[in-house]
Amino acid sequence: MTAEEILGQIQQRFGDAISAAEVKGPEVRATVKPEVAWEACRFLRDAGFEYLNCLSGVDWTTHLEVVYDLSSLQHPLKAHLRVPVGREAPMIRTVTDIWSAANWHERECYDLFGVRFDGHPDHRRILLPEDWVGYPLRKDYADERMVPYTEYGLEEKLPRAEGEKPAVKAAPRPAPAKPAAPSPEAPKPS
Amino acid sequence: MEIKLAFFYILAAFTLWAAGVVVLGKNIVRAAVALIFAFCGVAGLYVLLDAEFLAAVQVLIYVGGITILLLFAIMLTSRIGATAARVVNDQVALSAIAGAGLLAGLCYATLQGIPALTGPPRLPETSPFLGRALLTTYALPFEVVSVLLLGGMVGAIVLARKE
Amino acid sequence: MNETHTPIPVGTTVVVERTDETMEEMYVNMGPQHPSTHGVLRLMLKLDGEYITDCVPYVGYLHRCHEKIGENRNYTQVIPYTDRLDYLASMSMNFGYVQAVERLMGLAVPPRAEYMRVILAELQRIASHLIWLGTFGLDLGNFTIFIYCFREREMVLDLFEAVSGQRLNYSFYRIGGMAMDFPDGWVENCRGFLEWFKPRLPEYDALMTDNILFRKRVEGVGILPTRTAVEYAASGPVLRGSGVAWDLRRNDPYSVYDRFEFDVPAYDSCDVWARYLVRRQEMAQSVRIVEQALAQLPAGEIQAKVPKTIKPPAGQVYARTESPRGELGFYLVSDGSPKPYRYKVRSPAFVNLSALPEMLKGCLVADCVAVLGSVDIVLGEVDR
Amino acid sequence: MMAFADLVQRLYALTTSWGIPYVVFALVVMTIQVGVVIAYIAVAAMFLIWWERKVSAHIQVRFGPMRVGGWHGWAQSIADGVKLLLKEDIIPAGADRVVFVLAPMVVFAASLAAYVTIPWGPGLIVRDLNIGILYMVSISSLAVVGIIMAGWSSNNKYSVLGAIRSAAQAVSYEVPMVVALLGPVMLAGTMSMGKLVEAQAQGSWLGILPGWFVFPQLLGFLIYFTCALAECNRLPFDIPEAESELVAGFHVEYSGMRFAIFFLAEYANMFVVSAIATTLFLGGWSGWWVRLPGLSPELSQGLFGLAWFQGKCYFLIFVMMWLRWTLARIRVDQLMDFSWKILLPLSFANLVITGWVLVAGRQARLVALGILLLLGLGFGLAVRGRGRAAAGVVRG
Repeated sequence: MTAEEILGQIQQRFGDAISAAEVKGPEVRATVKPEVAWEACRFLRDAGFEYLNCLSGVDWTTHLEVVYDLSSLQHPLKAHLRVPVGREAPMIRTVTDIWSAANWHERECYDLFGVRFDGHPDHRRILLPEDWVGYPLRKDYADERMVPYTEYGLEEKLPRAEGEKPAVKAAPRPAPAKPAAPSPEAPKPS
Repeated sequence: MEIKLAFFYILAAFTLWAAGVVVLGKNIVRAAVALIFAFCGVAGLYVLLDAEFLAAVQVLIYVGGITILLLFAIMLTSRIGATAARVVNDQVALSAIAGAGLLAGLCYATLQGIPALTGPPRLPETSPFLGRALLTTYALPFEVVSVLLLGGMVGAIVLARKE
Repeated sequence: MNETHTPIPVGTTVVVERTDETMEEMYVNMGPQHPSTHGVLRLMLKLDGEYITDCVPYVGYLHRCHEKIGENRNYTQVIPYTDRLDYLASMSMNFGYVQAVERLMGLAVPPRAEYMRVILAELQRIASHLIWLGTFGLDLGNFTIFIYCFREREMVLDLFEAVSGQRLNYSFYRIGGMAMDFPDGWVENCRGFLEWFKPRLPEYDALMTDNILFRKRVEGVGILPTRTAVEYAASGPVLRGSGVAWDLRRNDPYSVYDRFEFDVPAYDSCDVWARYLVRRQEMAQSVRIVEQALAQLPAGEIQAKVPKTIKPPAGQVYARTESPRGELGFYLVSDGSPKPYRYKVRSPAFVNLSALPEMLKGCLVADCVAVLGSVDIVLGEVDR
Repeated sequence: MMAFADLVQRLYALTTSWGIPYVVFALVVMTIQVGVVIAYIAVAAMFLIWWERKVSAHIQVRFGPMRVGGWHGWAQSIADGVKLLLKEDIIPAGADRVVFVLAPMVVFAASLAAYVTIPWGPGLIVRDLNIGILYMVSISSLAVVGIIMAGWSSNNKYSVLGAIRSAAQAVSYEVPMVVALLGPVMLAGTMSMGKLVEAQAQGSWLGILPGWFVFPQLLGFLIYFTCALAECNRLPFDIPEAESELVAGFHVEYSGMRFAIFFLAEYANMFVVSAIATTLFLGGWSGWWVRLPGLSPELSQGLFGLAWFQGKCYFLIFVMMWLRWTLARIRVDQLMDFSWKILLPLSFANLVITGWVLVAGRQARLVALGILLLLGLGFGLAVRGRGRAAAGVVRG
């Protein structure tokens, strides 16, 4: 099976739900709507991608994105699946039942980006304390305890990329901006 | 001879004190530790009676084995060390009568000098005689006791393996 | 005072809960302050008598939001932070990161730099496995192997110090090359070390591999079946110890690894013993690779031409390398600015640790230390 | 008996002529004896601690203490002792004070009392009890009581776990140990330590080997030595204080002098078990000797005997150290399995075959001795057994 064939099968199977797709080297890249994300993952798993390398979140300021990097131990192909989700109350179906490896990755994504994973068996924060407020890897996250970073040299003169706002002003704020999403009640460990 | 007597009184007092702690102590672990001292005191009394073998076995079996197992059981039972043991229960009167009766019997026997309780002949080494006696004259009681112990062991295993 | 006396656990909690008449389940905390958790890791063990029925690892005690820091630095400034991920294999961490950035930029690295990278990364693998072997021996009560391993590791660190001036956090790899060339005589020293190191491996065998007490502790313990290992995306020695001969240096070659001849040791007994054997054999394979790389080491540049401010074109890449602990992945998103827009580390120890509950299920409590040791975690990398 | 007993008798005669009652004399003699024993234990334990550090260091290709005192850091133990003496004495707030304070004393008293029946040389023994070996075994079993007291009174979970493990271990290993010790006792027909050595001092095996009981009782010796390691909580049986699992086990809360007493008792105990092994299996003080110029034959033999005994004891202690720094720790359940399923049946086999040897005729005796020797060798080899990779290799 080649990358093109797999891409063709995905497009045929999910049609409109695929918003962008390409083949880059041995890698199949596709952007999928969150409604069919689980089915797409399931499909890819059955296509031989039994190994979930990485599950990460990205904050595009307009929306969040969950990124699945898949590979196989049988063939050299890779898959790169991107699923955009809304910034307000982001929710996506868990893939823990497809790859057990997703368990901790999804917890981390929830911890740092606030993406909720529906049906996750152990939906708690993982790296941060359970009573932490906010999701640090979101671009608008602010915390008075963050040390402002003074840039130097060339960087001062460079234009900032659009969408990249300084996370913290030079002077500490009087109060941290609380994120809109309420801190969800994490199930307590028994 | 006076030294022996002095040692006897010291040992007896020590044993009685330890036994008192065993019976009256509220903390069960302390009671068990005191039991060890009581056994050691009894072993000392055996030595005074020239029964060295018995003394050594007393320490080996009762102190090194049984009391250790007792302590073991206490520690494995969750938090039993924390609760104060009840020293007196409903049967206090009954047991007091039994104890007093035993004491009276022993006093009577000692004072009257029942033949069996007079001192044994002095032997240069007790253990060979003990061994011979156990395997000839007293072979049957010895075996009966072993069967009893075996029965106890089997019973303990049955109790422990409830499922 | 005595009435309330009870052995209250120090730093631990025990909850006894009766599920039914005959069975008592107990929760026991191991860590975060415990000599065998190799850092601050907390394991909540659910016990049925002496057997572990479930285990919940609590991580994050060392969390420092590494990825957030990375997004606030430019690409070059991130390199020293990668050192602090897996502080026992900083060279490998550097390697993974610079390789990801180069992939993002489409940058070709001069051959000499590639060989230097491979040599240093393989020496680092030896050093890292040595630390693992030593501490694993320590966990099982064998103190001598610890000292033996540290003796050899010291020599690797001396080599690293001669190259980079550092002994632990090297920051020696650069985007597009290396910071400096090998100093004079370094290659000979390195060969000398390899000659010295090769006869040491049978010494470790005599102390550990052939020791019946050690084998009784590790055989059949901490089983991670092949299927489960793949489901959990375990990598590195944990995956190879579960019978999958999967090594990125072989199966998805990067740098110049396709030019060397080496074996990928894998054992299918899926237990602690298999993981031990994999790491033990990998040290020998790393020696082979370094020897070949030293023989093939070309002359020439060690740094490709890169702009003073590195601004990779907008795009994203997931680049993976084989660190001593498994698949080290860097997911980088660039928006064309000098700083990574998103910088994510897929740390092997984090993923391998997530499979720990599977390995511990059904184990004896006393085996917990051995199983945890066999995963080879570094919490700087787990917690990021 | 000669020299030492003579001296006591003469002194007794002297003091009675002064009109001092026997009680006072006996007490003085006892005090002196105890003083000598304590002094010996202290010096020997300090030497052993230093020696263990040196042995471990050289096994691990390092030097160990090199500075204190100049020559190879010989004064290191003294410095450590002074430091421990001067340290603050801490009793944890939640501890049961009485038991906590009592525990190290019990442990130390147990190992101290065992020195009473050690035969240092011909006639050089504090009190040659009829039941000598039984006395030693029973007294050293008291140490576990102290360990349990320490573990429980510390009010620390690790201590309690260590104490529980220690108790289980001691009870399990005492059984095969005592049964293994019965072999030499049966051969010699006595339990007196002095007579056990004398029985080995005469005669020889096959005309060339010395008359030590280790040759017919190789299996018994190996079983005893294994159990002795467990009794002393030495690696590979140091589960009660396994630092990777229980931090330090029962003495985790002890510091300063109380800790030092535990430490002292551990090394004193090592010496005791080695002394038992030496006396029962390695012929005690017996060995080759010559008359030293200017000394009487008795004195020469005594000096040589002392040296032989010490040499054999310290050799066994060295083996214990050697094992400690070479082997890994075994698991709790393996420990129990090993004791009850392997050592106990073997020790019973040893006992039965030894009895057979004693009552059987010459032919059967040789057969039985052969079986014993084979069993012993087999046991030794099985423990040493070299491993081969059981896991199948998957080539990539």
